[in-house]
Amino acid sequence: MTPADTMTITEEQRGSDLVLQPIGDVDLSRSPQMRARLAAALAKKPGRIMVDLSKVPYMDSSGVATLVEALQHCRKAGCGLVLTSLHPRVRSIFEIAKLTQVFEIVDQTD
Amino acid sequence: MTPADTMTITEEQRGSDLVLQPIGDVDLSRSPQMRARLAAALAKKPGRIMVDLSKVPYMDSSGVATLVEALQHCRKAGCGLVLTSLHPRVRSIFEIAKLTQVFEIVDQTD
Amino acid sequence: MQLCLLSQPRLLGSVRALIETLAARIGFCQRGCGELVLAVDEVLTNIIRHGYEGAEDGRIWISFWSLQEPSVGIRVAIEDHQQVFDPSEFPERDLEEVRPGGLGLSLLRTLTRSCRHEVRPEGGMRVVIEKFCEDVGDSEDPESGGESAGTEGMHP
Amino acid sequence: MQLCLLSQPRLLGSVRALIETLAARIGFCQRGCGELVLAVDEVLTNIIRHGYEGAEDGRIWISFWSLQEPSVGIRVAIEDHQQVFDPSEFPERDLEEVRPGGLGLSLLRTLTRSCRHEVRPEGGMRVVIEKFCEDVGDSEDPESGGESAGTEGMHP
Ligand SMILES: Nc1ncnc2c1ncn2[C@@H]1O[C@H](COP(=O)(O)OP(=O)(O)O)[C@@H](O)[C@H]1O
Ligand SMILES: Nc1ncnc2c1ncn2[C@@H]1O[C@H](COP(=O)(O)OP(=O)(O)O)[C@@H](O)[C@H]1O
Repeated sequence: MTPADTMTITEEQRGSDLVLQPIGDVDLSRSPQMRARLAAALAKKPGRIMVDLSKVPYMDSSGVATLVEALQHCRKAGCGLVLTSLHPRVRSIFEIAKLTQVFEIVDQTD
Repeated sequence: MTPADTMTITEEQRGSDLVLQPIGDVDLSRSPQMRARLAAALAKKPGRIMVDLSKVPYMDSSGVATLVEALQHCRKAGCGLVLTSLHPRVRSIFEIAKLTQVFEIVDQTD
Repeated sequence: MQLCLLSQPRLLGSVRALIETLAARIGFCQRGCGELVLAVDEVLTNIIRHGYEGAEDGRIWISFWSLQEPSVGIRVAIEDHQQVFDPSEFPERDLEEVRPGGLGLSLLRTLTRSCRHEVRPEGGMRVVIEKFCEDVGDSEDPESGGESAGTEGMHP
Repeated sequence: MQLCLLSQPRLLGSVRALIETLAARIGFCQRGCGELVLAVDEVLTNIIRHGYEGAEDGRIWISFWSLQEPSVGIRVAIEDHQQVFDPSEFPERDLEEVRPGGLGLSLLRTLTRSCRHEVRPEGGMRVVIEKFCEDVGDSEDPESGGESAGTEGMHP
Protein backbone atom coordinates (compact mmCIF):
# COMPACT_ATOMS: atom_id res chain seq x y z
CA MET A 1 0.00 0.00 0.00
CA THR A 2 1.19 3.47 -0.77
CA PRO A 3 1.15 5.99 2.07
CA ALA A 4 -2.00 8.02 2.52
CA ASP A 5 -2.68 10.89 0.16
CA THR A 6 0.22 10.14 -2.15
CA MET A 7 -0.21 11.25 -5.71
CA THR A 8 1.95 10.30 -8.63
CA ILE A 9 3.69 13.21 -10.36
CA THR A 10 5.95 12.27 -13.22
CA GLU A 11 8.81 14.52 -14.30
CA GLU A 12 10.53 14.71 -17.64
CA GLN A 13 13.27 16.98 -18.95
CA ARG A 14 12.61 18.32 -22.48
CA GLY A 15 15.47 20.49 -23.61
CA SER A 16 15.60 23.23 -21.01
CA ASP A 17 11.98 22.65 -20.01
CA LEU A 18 10.87 20.52 -17.13
CA VAL A 19 7.52 18.80 -17.66
CA LEU A 20 5.58 17.82 -14.55
CA GLN A 21 2.56 15.58 -14.95
CA PRO A 22 0.41 15.13 -11.84
CA ILE A 23 -1.94 12.15 -12.05
CA GLY A 24 -5.34 12.29 -10.33
CA ASP A 25 -7.55 14.86 -8.63
CA VAL A 26 -5.71 17.80 -7.05
CA ASP A 27 -7.59 18.67 -3.88
CA LEU A 28 -6.63 19.50 -0.29
CA SER A 29 -5.25 15.99 0.18
CA ARG A 30 -2.91 16.36 -2.80
CA SER A 31 -2.04 20.02 -3.23
CA PRO A 32 0.69 20.03 -0.51
CA GLN A 33 2.51 17.39 -2.50
CA MET A 34 2.14 19.26 -5.77
CA ARG A 35 3.46 22.35 -3.99
CA ALA A 36 6.58 20.51 -2.87
CA ARG A 37 7.20 19.09 -6.34
CA LEU A 38 6.82 22.48 -7.98
CA ALA A 39 9.31 23.99 -5.54
CA ALA A 40 11.76 21.17 -6.19
CA ALA A 41 11.35 21.63 -9.93
CA LEU A 42 12.05 25.36 -9.68
CA ALA A 43 15.21 24.64 -7.66
CA LYS A 44 16.56 22.83 -10.72
CA LYS A 45 16.45 26.17 -12.58
CA PRO A 46 14.76 24.99 -15.77
CA GLY A 47 13.97 27.40 -18.61
CA ARG A 48 10.30 26.71 -18.12
CA ILE A 49 8.15 24.48 -15.97
CA MET A 50 5.37 22.90 -18.00
CA VAL A 51 2.57 21.48 -15.87
CA ASP A 52 0.73 18.90 -17.95
CA LEU A 53 -2.78 18.71 -16.50
CA SER A 54 -4.12 16.16 -18.97
CA LYS A 55 -4.41 13.57 -16.17
CA VAL A 56 -6.04 15.90 -13.65
CA PRO A 57 -9.81 15.58 -14.05
CA TYR A 58 -10.50 17.72 -10.99
CA MET A 59 -8.87 20.61 -9.13
CA ASP A 60 -10.21 22.76 -6.32
CA SER A 61 -9.10 26.14 -5.01
CA SER A 62 -6.29 24.58 -2.98
CA GLY A 63 -4.77 23.32 -6.23
CA VAL A 64 -5.26 26.65 -7.95
CA ALA A 65 -3.68 28.48 -4.99
CA THR A 66 -0.68 26.19 -5.25
CA LEU A 67 -0.25 27.06 -8.92
CA VAL A 68 -0.67 30.79 -8.26
CA GLU A 69 2.01 30.58 -5.61
CA ALA A 70 4.30 28.68 -7.98
CA LEU A 71 3.70 31.33 -10.63
CA GLN A 72 4.84 34.04 -8.22
CA HIS A 73 7.98 32.09 -7.36
CA CYS A 74 8.70 31.38 -11.03
CA ARG A 75 8.31 35.02 -11.95
CA LYS A 76 10.79 36.02 -9.27
CA ALA A 77 13.23 33.40 -10.51
CA GLY A 78 12.76 34.37 -14.17
CA CYS A 79 11.42 30.93 -15.00
CA GLY A 80 8.40 30.37 -17.24
CA LEU A 81 5.36 28.47 -15.98
CA VAL A 82 3.01 26.96 -18.54
CA LEU A 83 -0.15 24.96 -17.91
CA THR A 84 -1.13 22.51 -20.62
CA SER A 85 -4.07 20.26 -21.54
CA LEU A 86 -6.63 21.40 -18.99
CA HIS A 87 -9.82 19.36 -18.64
CA PRO A 88 -12.95 21.48 -19.15
CA ARG A 89 -13.79 21.33 -15.44
CA VAL A 90 -10.33 22.45 -14.45
CA ARG A 91 -10.29 25.18 -17.08
CA SER A 92 -13.58 26.54 -15.82
CA ILE A 93 -12.26 27.12 -12.31
CA PHE A 94 -9.42 29.18 -13.82
CA GLU A 95 -12.03 31.07 -15.81
CA ILE A 96 -14.20 31.83 -12.78
CA ALA A 97 -11.13 32.95 -10.86
CA LYS A 98 -10.14 35.19 -13.80
CA LEU A 99 -6.79 33.44 -14.01
CA THR A 100 -6.80 32.42 -17.68
CA GLN A 101 -5.06 35.68 -18.57
CA VAL A 102 -2.62 35.45 -15.70
CA PHE A 103 -1.32 32.01 -16.54
CA GLU A 104 0.11 30.91 -19.83
CA ILE A 105 -2.30 28.14 -20.77
CA VAL A 106 -1.79 26.05 -23.89
CA ASP A 107 -3.80 23.16 -25.24
CA GLN A 108 -1.07 20.58 -25.54
CA THR A 109 2.48 19.90 -24.63
CA ASP A 110 4.22 20.34 -27.96
CA MET B 1 -36.49 16.17 -16.40
CA THR B 2 -37.15 12.49 -17.00
CA PRO B 3 -39.22 10.66 -14.41
CA ALA B 4 -37.40 8.97 -11.58
CA ASP B 5 -35.56 5.72 -12.23
CA THR B 6 -36.09 5.77 -15.97
CA MET B 7 -33.45 4.00 -18.00
CA THR B 8 -32.98 4.19 -21.72
CA ILE B 9 -33.31 0.88 -23.54
CA THR B 10 -32.96 1.06 -27.30
CA GLU B 11 -34.51 -1.57 -29.54
CA GLU B 12 -33.51 -2.56 -33.05
CA GLN B 13 -34.81 -5.25 -35.40
CA ARG B 14 -32.05 -7.18 -37.20
CA GLY B 15 -33.57 -9.77 -39.51
CA SER B 16 -35.67 -11.95 -37.22
CA ASP B 17 -33.61 -10.89 -34.17
CA LEU B 18 -34.59 -8.14 -31.80
CA VAL B 19 -31.62 -6.33 -30.25
CA LEU B 20 -32.22 -4.62 -26.90
CA GLN B 21 -29.57 -2.27 -25.59
CA PRO B 22 -30.08 -1.05 -22.01
CA ILE B 23 -27.97 2.00 -21.14
CA GLY B 24 -26.66 2.45 -17.62
CA ASP B 25 -26.40 0.45 -14.41
CA VAL B 26 -29.04 -2.25 -13.95
CA ASP B 27 -29.88 -2.34 -10.26
CA LEU B 28 -33.07 -2.51 -8.20
CA SER B 29 -34.13 0.90 -9.52
CA ARG B 30 -33.85 -0.22 -13.12
CA SER B 31 -34.49 -3.95 -13.27
CA PRO B 32 -38.32 -3.63 -13.21
CA GLN B 33 -38.10 -1.57 -16.37
CA MET B 34 -35.77 -4.03 -18.06
CA ARG B 35 -38.18 -6.79 -17.08
CA ALA B 36 -41.09 -4.99 -18.78
CA ARG B 37 -39.07 -4.35 -21.92
CA LEU B 38 -37.96 -7.96 -22.16
CA ALA B 39 -41.56 -9.13 -21.81
CA ALA B 40 -42.69 -6.68 -24.50
CA ALA B 41 -39.89 -7.86 -26.79
CA LEU B 42 -40.87 -11.50 -26.36
CA ALA B 43 -44.49 -10.63 -27.20
CA LYS B 44 -43.27 -9.57 -30.64
CA LYS B 45 -42.19 -13.19 -31.23
CA PRO B 46 -38.71 -12.54 -32.59
CA GLY B 47 -36.41 -15.41 -33.59
CA ARG B 48 -33.98 -14.37 -30.89
CA ILE B 49 -33.70 -11.59 -28.35
CA MET B 50 -30.15 -10.23 -28.23
CA VAL B 51 -29.43 -8.23 -25.08
CA ASP B 52 -26.48 -5.98 -25.83
CA LEU B 53 -24.86 -5.24 -22.46
CA SER B 54 -22.02 -3.12 -23.81
CA LYS B 55 -23.49 -0.04 -22.13
CA VAL B 56 -24.19 -1.68 -18.78
CA PRO B 57 -21.13 -1.16 -16.59
CA TYR B 58 -22.87 -2.59 -13.52
CA MET B 59 -25.53 -5.17 -12.74
CA ASP B 60 -26.64 -6.63 -9.43
CA SER B 61 -28.62 -9.76 -8.57
CA SER B 62 -31.91 -8.03 -9.34
CA GLY B 63 -30.74 -7.56 -12.92
CA VAL B 64 -29.47 -11.12 -13.16
CA ALA B 65 -32.77 -12.43 -11.76
CA THR B 66 -34.61 -10.47 -14.43
CA LEU B 67 -32.53 -12.08 -17.15
CA VAL B 68 -32.96 -15.57 -15.67
CA GLU B 69 -36.70 -15.04 -15.64
CA ALA B 70 -36.61 -13.83 -19.24
CA LEU B 71 -34.60 -16.91 -20.19
CA GLN B 72 -37.28 -19.16 -18.72
CA HIS B 73 -40.01 -17.31 -20.62
CA CYS B 74 -38.00 -17.40 -23.84
CA ARG B 75 -37.37 -21.14 -23.53
CA LYS B 76 -41.08 -21.77 -23.10
CA ALA B 77 -41.81 -19.62 -26.15
CA GLY B 78 -39.09 -21.25 -28.25
CA CYS B 79 -37.27 -17.94 -28.60
CA GLY B 80 -33.50 -17.62 -28.27
CA LEU B 81 -31.97 -15.28 -25.67
CA VAL B 82 -28.39 -14.14 -26.20
CA LEU B 83 -26.33 -11.83 -24.00
CA THR B 84 -23.59 -9.89 -25.74
CA SER B 85 -20.64 -7.66 -24.85
CA LEU B 86 -20.58 -8.08 -21.09
CA HIS B 87 -18.32 -5.76 -19.09
CA PRO B 88 -15.86 -7.70 -16.91
CA ARG B 89 -17.73 -6.74 -13.74
CA VAL B 90 -21.02 -7.92 -15.15
CA ARG B 91 -19.50 -11.10 -16.51
CA SER B 92 -18.05 -11.93 -13.12
CA ILE B 93 -21.44 -11.90 -11.41
CA PHE B 94 -22.68 -14.43 -14.00
CA GLU B 95 -19.56 -16.48 -13.26
CA ILE B 96 -20.08 -16.45 -9.51
CA ALA B 97 -23.73 -17.39 -10.01
CA LYS B 98 -22.64 -20.24 -12.32
CA LEU B 99 -24.80 -18.84 -15.08
CA THR B 100 -22.24 -18.55 -17.86
CA GLN B 101 -23.16 -22.07 -19.04
CA VAL B 102 -26.87 -21.45 -18.72
CA PHE B 103 -26.97 -18.34 -20.87
CA GLU B 104 -25.71 -18.04 -24.39
CA ILE B 105 -23.10 -15.33 -23.95
CA VAL B 106 -21.18 -13.94 -26.92
CA ASP B 107 -18.56 -11.24 -27.06
CA GLN B 108 -20.14 -8.98 -29.62
CA THR B 109 -23.30 -8.35 -31.50
CA ASP B 110 -22.39 -9.60 -34.97
CA MET C 1 -17.66 7.71 7.94
CA GLN C 2 -21.36 7.10 8.19
CA LEU C 3 -24.14 7.44 5.67
CA CYS C 4 -27.85 7.57 6.48
CA LEU C 5 -30.33 7.06 3.67
CA LEU C 6 -33.93 6.19 2.96
CA SER C 7 -34.90 2.81 1.51
CA GLN C 8 -35.10 4.10 -2.08
CA PRO C 9 -33.69 2.11 -4.98
CA ARG C 10 -32.77 5.30 -6.82
CA LEU C 11 -30.18 6.13 -4.15
CA LEU C 12 -28.22 2.92 -4.68
CA GLY C 13 -26.09 4.41 -7.45
CA SER C 14 -24.80 7.18 -5.21
CA VAL C 15 -23.95 4.74 -2.45
CA ARG C 16 -22.03 2.65 -4.95
CA ALA C 17 -20.03 5.67 -6.11
CA LEU C 18 -19.10 6.51 -2.52
CA ILE C 19 -18.03 2.96 -1.67
CA GLU C 20 -16.07 2.51 -4.88
CA THR C 21 -13.97 5.59 -4.13
CA LEU C 22 -13.48 4.70 -0.47
CA ALA C 23 -12.34 1.19 -1.38
CA ALA C 24 -9.93 2.47 -4.04
CA ARG C 25 -8.38 4.88 -1.53
CA ILE C 26 -7.89 2.10 0.99
CA GLY C 27 -5.97 0.13 -1.60
CA PHE C 28 -8.45 -2.28 -3.18
CA CYS C 29 -7.75 -3.12 -6.80
CA GLN C 30 -10.48 -2.38 -9.33
CA ARG C 31 -11.88 -5.86 -9.04
CA GLY C 32 -11.91 -5.69 -5.24
CA CYS C 33 -13.73 -2.36 -5.40
CA GLY C 34 -16.33 -3.88 -7.69
CA GLU C 35 -16.84 -6.87 -5.40
CA LEU C 36 -17.27 -4.70 -2.32
CA VAL C 37 -19.71 -2.44 -4.12
CA LEU C 38 -21.77 -5.44 -5.21
CA ALA C 39 -21.74 -6.99 -1.75
CA VAL C 40 -23.07 -3.83 -0.10
CA ASP C 41 -25.58 -3.31 -2.91
CA GLU C 42 -26.96 -6.81 -2.31
CA VAL C 43 -27.45 -6.11 1.40
CA LEU C 44 -29.20 -2.82 0.63
CA THR C 45 -31.37 -4.40 -2.05
CA ASN C 46 -32.51 -7.08 0.40
CA ILE C 47 -33.29 -4.48 3.06
CA ILE C 48 -35.33 -2.43 0.61
CA ARG C 49 -37.19 -5.41 -0.91
CA HIS C 50 -37.65 -7.74 2.02
CA GLY C 51 -36.92 -5.67 5.12
CA TYR C 52 -38.95 -2.57 4.33
CA GLU C 53 -41.02 -4.41 1.70
CA GLY C 54 -40.64 -1.63 -0.82
CA ALA C 55 -41.64 1.20 1.53
CA GLU C 56 -39.45 4.19 0.64
CA ASP C 57 -39.32 5.81 4.08
CA GLY C 58 -37.32 3.20 5.96
CA ARG C 59 -33.96 4.31 7.29
CA ILE C 60 -30.69 2.61 6.56
CA TRP C 61 -27.34 3.45 8.15
CA ILE C 62 -24.03 2.46 6.60
CA SER C 63 -20.79 2.83 8.58
CA PHE C 64 -17.28 2.28 7.34
CA TRP C 65 -14.05 1.42 9.13
CA SER C 66 -10.74 0.85 7.45
CA LEU C 67 -8.89 -2.16 8.82
CA GLN C 68 -5.16 -2.67 9.22
CA GLU C 69 -5.41 -6.02 11.04
CA PRO C 70 -4.93 -8.80 10.04
CA SER C 71 -4.27 -6.95 6.80
CA VAL C 72 -5.55 -3.94 4.88
CA GLY C 73 -9.27 -4.03 4.33
CA ILE C 74 -12.61 -2.55 5.20
CA ARG C 75 -15.48 -3.27 7.56
CA VAL C 76 -18.94 -2.10 6.56
CA ALA C 77 -21.93 -2.22 8.91
CA ILE C 78 -25.41 -1.81 7.42
CA GLU C 79 -28.23 -1.22 9.87
CA ASP C 80 -31.99 -0.85 9.60
CA HIS C 81 -35.01 -0.99 11.82
CA GLN C 82 -36.96 -3.53 9.85
CA GLN C 83 -38.33 -6.74 11.27
CA VAL C 84 -35.78 -9.37 12.12
CA PHE C 85 -34.96 -12.30 9.83
CA ASP C 86 -32.66 -15.26 10.20
CA PRO C 87 -30.37 -15.75 7.20
CA SER C 88 -29.50 -19.30 8.27
CA GLU C 89 -33.01 -20.21 7.13
CA PHE C 90 -31.75 -19.41 3.65
CA PRO C 91 -28.80 -21.73 3.17
CA GLU C 92 -26.42 -21.75 0.25
CA ARG C 93 -28.37 -21.55 -2.98
CA ASP C 94 -28.00 -24.58 -5.15
CA LEU C 95 -26.23 -22.89 -8.00
CA GLU C 96 -27.06 -25.73 -10.38
CA GLU C 97 -30.70 -24.80 -10.07
CA VAL C 98 -31.72 -22.13 -12.55
CA ARG C 99 -34.31 -19.80 -11.08
CA PRO C 100 -34.63 -16.08 -10.73
CA GLY C 101 -33.97 -14.86 -7.21
CA GLY C 102 -32.21 -16.37 -4.24
CA LEU C 103 -28.89 -15.04 -5.49
CA GLY C 104 -28.28 -12.10 -3.15
CA LEU C 105 -27.19 -13.93 0.01
CA SER C 106 -24.97 -16.33 -1.98
CA LEU C 107 -23.24 -13.46 -3.69
CA LEU C 108 -22.78 -11.69 -0.37
CA ARG C 109 -21.14 -14.76 1.17
CA THR C 110 -18.91 -15.31 -1.86
CA LEU C 111 -17.77 -11.71 -2.19
CA THR C 112 -16.73 -11.08 1.42
CA ARG C 113 -14.26 -12.60 3.88
CA SER C 114 -16.99 -12.55 6.50
CA CYS C 115 -20.56 -11.41 6.74
CA ARG C 116 -22.59 -11.54 9.92
CA HIS C 117 -26.28 -10.78 10.50
CA GLU C 118 -27.13 -9.68 14.03
CA VAL C 119 -30.17 -8.32 15.83
CA ARG C 120 -29.72 -4.73 17.03
CA PRO C 121 -30.58 -4.23 20.70
CA GLU C 122 -32.54 -1.12 19.68
CA GLY C 123 -34.55 -3.13 17.13
CA GLY C 124 -33.87 -4.05 13.51
CA MET C 125 -30.91 -5.81 11.96
CA ARG C 126 -27.22 -5.16 11.50
CA VAL C 127 -25.19 -6.79 8.75
CA VAL C 128 -21.43 -6.56 9.21
CA ILE C 129 -19.21 -7.27 6.24
CA GLU C 130 -15.43 -7.56 6.17
CA LYS C 131 -13.31 -7.69 3.05
CA PHE C 132 -9.55 -7.49 2.61
CA CYS C 133 -7.48 -6.31 -0.32
CA GLU C 134 -5.48 -9.53 -0.43
CA ASP C 135 -8.69 -11.60 -0.79
CA VAL C 136 -9.03 -10.51 -4.34
CA GLY C 137 -7.21 -13.13 -6.32
CA ASP C 138 -6.22 -11.32 -9.46
CA SER C 139 -3.13 -9.55 -10.63
CA GLU C 140 -4.99 -6.67 -12.17
CA ASP C 141 -3.42 -3.25 -11.71
CA PRO C 142 -4.91 -1.13 -8.96
CA GLU C 143 -6.71 2.00 -10.12
CA SER C 144 -4.38 4.39 -11.81
CA GLY C 145 -4.09 7.89 -10.53
CA GLY C 146 -2.56 7.20 -7.14
CA GLU C 147 -6.02 6.51 -5.76
CA SER C 148 -4.75 3.59 -3.75
CA ALA C 149 -3.80 5.63 -0.74
CA GLY C 150 -4.79 4.85 2.83
CA THR C 151 -7.91 5.96 4.59
CA GLU C 152 -7.18 5.24 8.22
CA GLY C 153 -9.62 6.29 10.85
CA MET C 154 -12.54 6.89 8.55
CA HIS C 155 -14.92 6.09 11.32
CA PRO C 156 -16.72 9.19 12.58
CA MET D 1 -29.65 11.48 2.77
CA GLN D 2 -27.05 12.42 5.32
CA LEU D 3 -23.34 11.79 5.47
CA CYS D 4 -21.19 12.11 8.57
CA LEU D 5 -17.43 12.26 8.17
CA LEU D 6 -14.23 13.25 9.92
CA SER D 7 -12.28 16.34 8.88
CA GLN D 8 -9.79 14.40 6.73
CA PRO D 9 -8.71 15.67 3.32
CA ARG D 10 -8.39 12.12 2.02
CA LEU D 11 -12.16 11.62 2.33
CA LEU D 12 -12.99 14.50 -0.02
CA GLY D 13 -12.79 12.33 -3.12
CA SER D 14 -15.47 9.96 -1.85
CA VAL D 15 -17.77 12.82 -0.94
CA ARG D 16 -17.33 14.22 -4.45
CA ALA D 17 -18.23 10.86 -6.01
CA LEU D 18 -21.40 10.71 -3.92
CA ILE D 19 -22.49 14.25 -4.75
CA GLU D 20 -21.73 13.89 -8.44
CA THR D 21 -24.01 10.86 -8.71
CA LEU D 22 -26.77 12.44 -6.64
CA ALA D 23 -26.72 15.59 -8.75
CA ALA D 24 -26.79 13.62 -12.01
CA ARG D 25 -29.80 11.65 -10.77
CA ILE D 26 -31.65 14.84 -9.88
CA GLY D 27 -31.13 16.08 -13.41
CA PHE D 28 -28.06 18.32 -13.34
CA CYS D 29 -26.06 18.35 -16.55
CA GLN D 30 -22.42 17.36 -16.36
CA ARG D 31 -21.33 20.93 -15.89
CA GLY D 32 -23.88 21.51 -13.14
CA CYS D 33 -22.71 18.37 -11.36
CA GLY D 34 -19.14 19.61 -11.53
CA GLU D 35 -20.10 23.01 -10.15
CA LEU D 36 -22.03 21.54 -7.24
CA VAL D 37 -19.20 19.16 -6.42
CA LEU D 38 -16.71 22.04 -6.41
CA ALA D 39 -18.96 24.25 -4.26
CA VAL D 40 -19.35 21.58 -1.57
CA ASP D 41 -15.65 20.72 -1.77
CA GLU D 42 -14.78 24.36 -1.10
CA VAL D 43 -16.98 24.45 1.99
CA LEU D 44 -15.42 21.22 3.28
CA THR D 45 -11.91 22.41 2.54
CA ASN D 46 -12.52 25.59 4.53
CA ILE D 47 -13.95 23.65 7.45
CA ILE D 48 -10.95 21.32 7.48
CA ARG D 49 -8.34 24.06 7.08
CA HIS D 50 -9.81 26.96 9.02
CA GLY D 51 -12.58 25.49 11.14
CA TYR D 52 -10.80 22.48 12.55
CA GLU D 53 -7.37 23.92 11.73
CA GLY D 54 -6.15 20.67 10.23
CA ALA D 55 -7.24 18.45 13.14
CA GLU D 56 -8.46 15.19 11.63
CA ASP D 57 -11.00 14.28 14.30
CA GLY D 58 -13.55 17.04 13.74
CA ARG D 59 -17.00 15.95 12.66
CA ILE D 60 -18.78 17.20 9.57
CA TRP D 61 -22.37 16.44 8.61
CA ILE D 62 -23.66 16.84 5.07
CA SER D 63 -27.41 16.62 4.37
CA PHE D 64 -29.12 16.63 0.98
CA TRP D 65 -32.61 17.57 -0.09
CA SER D 66 -33.86 17.53 -3.65
CA LEU D 67 -35.89 20.62 -4.52
CA GLN D 68 -38.86 20.90 -6.86
CA GLU D 69 -39.63 24.56 -6.06
CA PRO D 70 -39.10 27.03 -7.65
CA SER D 71 -37.53 24.52 -10.03
CA VAL D 72 -35.53 21.31 -9.94
CA GLY D 73 -32.43 21.58 -7.81
CA ILE D 74 -30.69 20.56 -4.64
CA ARG D 75 -30.13 21.95 -1.16
CA VAL D 76 -27.02 20.88 0.71
CA ALA D 77 -26.40 21.70 4.36
CA ILE D 78 -22.89 21.28 5.74
CA GLU D 79 -22.52 21.42 9.51
CA ASP D 80 -19.61 21.29 11.92
CA HIS D 81 -18.88 22.10 15.52
CA GLN D 82 -15.93 24.35 14.92
CA GLN D 83 -15.62 27.88 16.21
CA VAL D 84 -17.89 30.41 14.57
CA PHE D 85 -16.72 32.76 11.82
CA ASP D 86 -18.42 35.54 9.94
CA PRO D 87 -18.02 35.21 6.19
CA SER D 88 -19.11 38.83 5.64
CA GLU D 89 -15.69 39.79 7.01
CA PHE D 90 -14.32 38.23 3.86
CA PRO D 91 -15.96 40.15 1.06
CA GLU D 92 -15.72 39.37 -2.62
CA ARG D 93 -12.12 38.73 -3.56
CA ASP D 94 -10.71 41.24 -5.96
CA LEU D 95 -10.22 38.90 -8.85
CA GLU D 96 -7.81 41.25 -10.54
CA GLU D 97 -5.44 40.72 -7.68
CA VAL D 98 -3.19 37.71 -8.21
CA ARG D 99 -2.45 35.94 -4.96
CA PRO D 100 -2.75 32.39 -3.74
CA GLY D 101 -5.70 31.82 -1.43
CA GLY D 102 -8.86 33.74 -0.81
CA LEU D 103 -10.57 31.92 -3.68
CA GLY D 104 -12.81 29.48 -1.86
CA LEU D 105 -15.61 31.80 -0.72
CA SER D 106 -15.72 33.57 -4.10
CA LEU D 107 -16.05 30.29 -5.91
CA LEU D 108 -18.77 29.19 -3.53
CA ARG D 109 -20.77 32.36 -4.15
CA THR D 110 -20.30 32.13 -7.91
CA LEU D 111 -21.20 28.46 -8.21
CA THR D 112 -24.45 28.48 -6.23
CA ARG D 113 -27.81 30.26 -6.45
CA SER D 114 -27.60 30.94 -2.73
CA CYS D 115 -25.23 30.15 0.08
CA ARG D 116 -25.89 31.05 3.68
CA HIS D 117 -23.64 30.71 6.73
CA GLU D 118 -25.48 30.40 10.03
CA VAL D 119 -24.58 29.65 13.62
CA ARG D 120 -26.02 26.36 14.89
CA PRO D 121 -27.92 26.65 18.17
CA GLU D 122 -26.03 23.56 19.39
CA GLY D 123 -22.67 25.17 18.53
CA GLY D 124 -20.64 25.31 15.34
CA MET D 125 -21.62 26.52 11.88
CA ARG D 126 -24.06 25.49 9.20
CA VAL D 127 -23.55 26.39 5.54
CA VAL D 128 -26.64 25.96 3.38
CA ILE D 129 -26.21 25.89 -0.39
CA GLU D 130 -28.90 25.87 -3.04
CA LYS D 131 -28.33 25.20 -6.71
CA PHE D 132 -30.79 24.62 -9.55
CA CYS D 133 -30.41 22.72 -12.78
CA GLU D 134 -31.52 25.71 -14.84
CA ASP D 135 -28.77 27.91 -13.33
CA VAL D 136 -26.21 26.15 -15.42
CA GLY D 137 -25.98 28.17 -18.57
CA ASP D 138 -24.73 25.71 -21.11
CA SER D 139 -26.32 23.50 -23.69
CA GLU D 140 -24.14 20.54 -22.97
CA ASP D 141 -25.86 17.16 -23.04
CA PRO D 142 -26.85 15.79 -19.68
CA GLU D 143 -25.02 12.64 -18.61
CA SER D 144 -25.77 9.77 -20.89
CA GLY D 145 -27.14 6.59 -19.43
CA GLY D 146 -30.49 7.84 -18.25
CA GLU D 147 -28.86 9.08 -15.05
CA SER D 148 -30.94 12.22 -15.06
CA ALA D 149 -33.80 10.73 -13.12
CA GLY D 150 -35.42 12.34 -10.10
CA THR D 151 -34.42 11.80 -6.53
CA GLU D 152 -37.33 13.18 -4.57
CA GLY D 153 -37.39 12.84 -0.85
CA MET D 154 -33.75 12.03 -0.43
CA HIS D 155 -33.79 13.51 3.02
CA PRO D 156 -33.58 10.88 5.74
N1 LIG E 1 -32.98 -7.83 4.93
C1 LIG E 1 -33.84 -8.86 4.86
N2 LIG E 1 -35.00 -8.85 5.54
C2 LIG E 1 -35.87 -9.87 5.49
N3 LIG E 1 -35.67 -10.98 4.78
C3 LIG E 1 -34.54 -11.07 4.05
C4 LIG E 1 -33.57 -10.02 4.06
N4 LIG E 1 -32.55 -10.40 3.26
C5 LIG E 1 -32.86 -11.60 2.78
N5 LIG E 1 -34.05 -12.02 3.25
C6 LIG E 1 -34.72 -13.32 2.97
O1 LIG E 1 -33.75 -14.18 2.41
C7 LIG E 1 -34.20 -14.66 1.14
C8 LIG E 1 -33.01 -14.90 0.21
O2 LIG E 1 -32.44 -13.65 -0.14
P1 LIG E 1 -31.56 -13.52 -1.44
O3 LIG E 1 -30.54 -14.64 -1.45
O4 LIG E 1 -31.00 -12.16 -1.49
O5 LIG E 1 -32.53 -13.77 -2.67
P2 LIG E 1 -33.84 -12.98 -3.11
O6 LIG E 1 -33.78 -11.65 -2.47
O7 LIG E 1 -33.74 -12.92 -4.59
O8 LIG E 1 -34.97 -13.81 -2.64
C9 LIG E 1 -35.17 -13.62 0.64
O9 LIG E 1 -36.08 -14.12 -0.28
C10 LIG E 1 -35.82 -13.17 1.94
O10 LIG E 1 -36.85 -14.05 2.31
N1 LIG F 1 -15.18 27.28 7.91
C1 LIG F 1 -14.42 28.35 8.23
N2 LIG F 1 -14.05 28.56 9.50
C2 LIG F 1 -13.31 29.61 9.85
N3 LIG F 1 -12.87 30.53 8.98
C3 LIG F 1 -13.20 30.38 7.69
C4 LIG F 1 -13.99 29.30 7.24
N4 LIG F 1 -14.17 29.42 5.92
C5 LIG F 1 -13.52 30.54 5.55
N5 LIG F 1 -12.94 31.12 6.61
C6 LIG F 1 -12.15 32.38 6.61
O1 LIG F 1 -12.45 33.03 5.38
C7 LIG F 1 -11.21 33.29 4.68
C8 LIG F 1 -11.42 33.25 3.19
O2 LIG F 1 -11.72 31.92 2.79
P1 LIG F 1 -11.49 31.47 1.30
O3 LIG F 1 -12.13 32.45 0.40
O4 LIG F 1 -11.96 30.07 1.16
O5 LIG F 1 -9.93 31.54 1.03
P2 LIG F 1 -8.72 30.78 1.76
O6 LIG F 1 -9.29 29.58 2.43
O7 LIG F 1 -7.80 30.42 0.66
O8 LIG F 1 -8.13 31.78 2.71
C9 LIG F 1 -10.25 32.25 5.20
O9 LIG F 1 -8.90 32.64 5.08
C10 LIG F 1 -10.68 32.12 6.66
O10 LIG F 1 -10.08 33.12 7.43
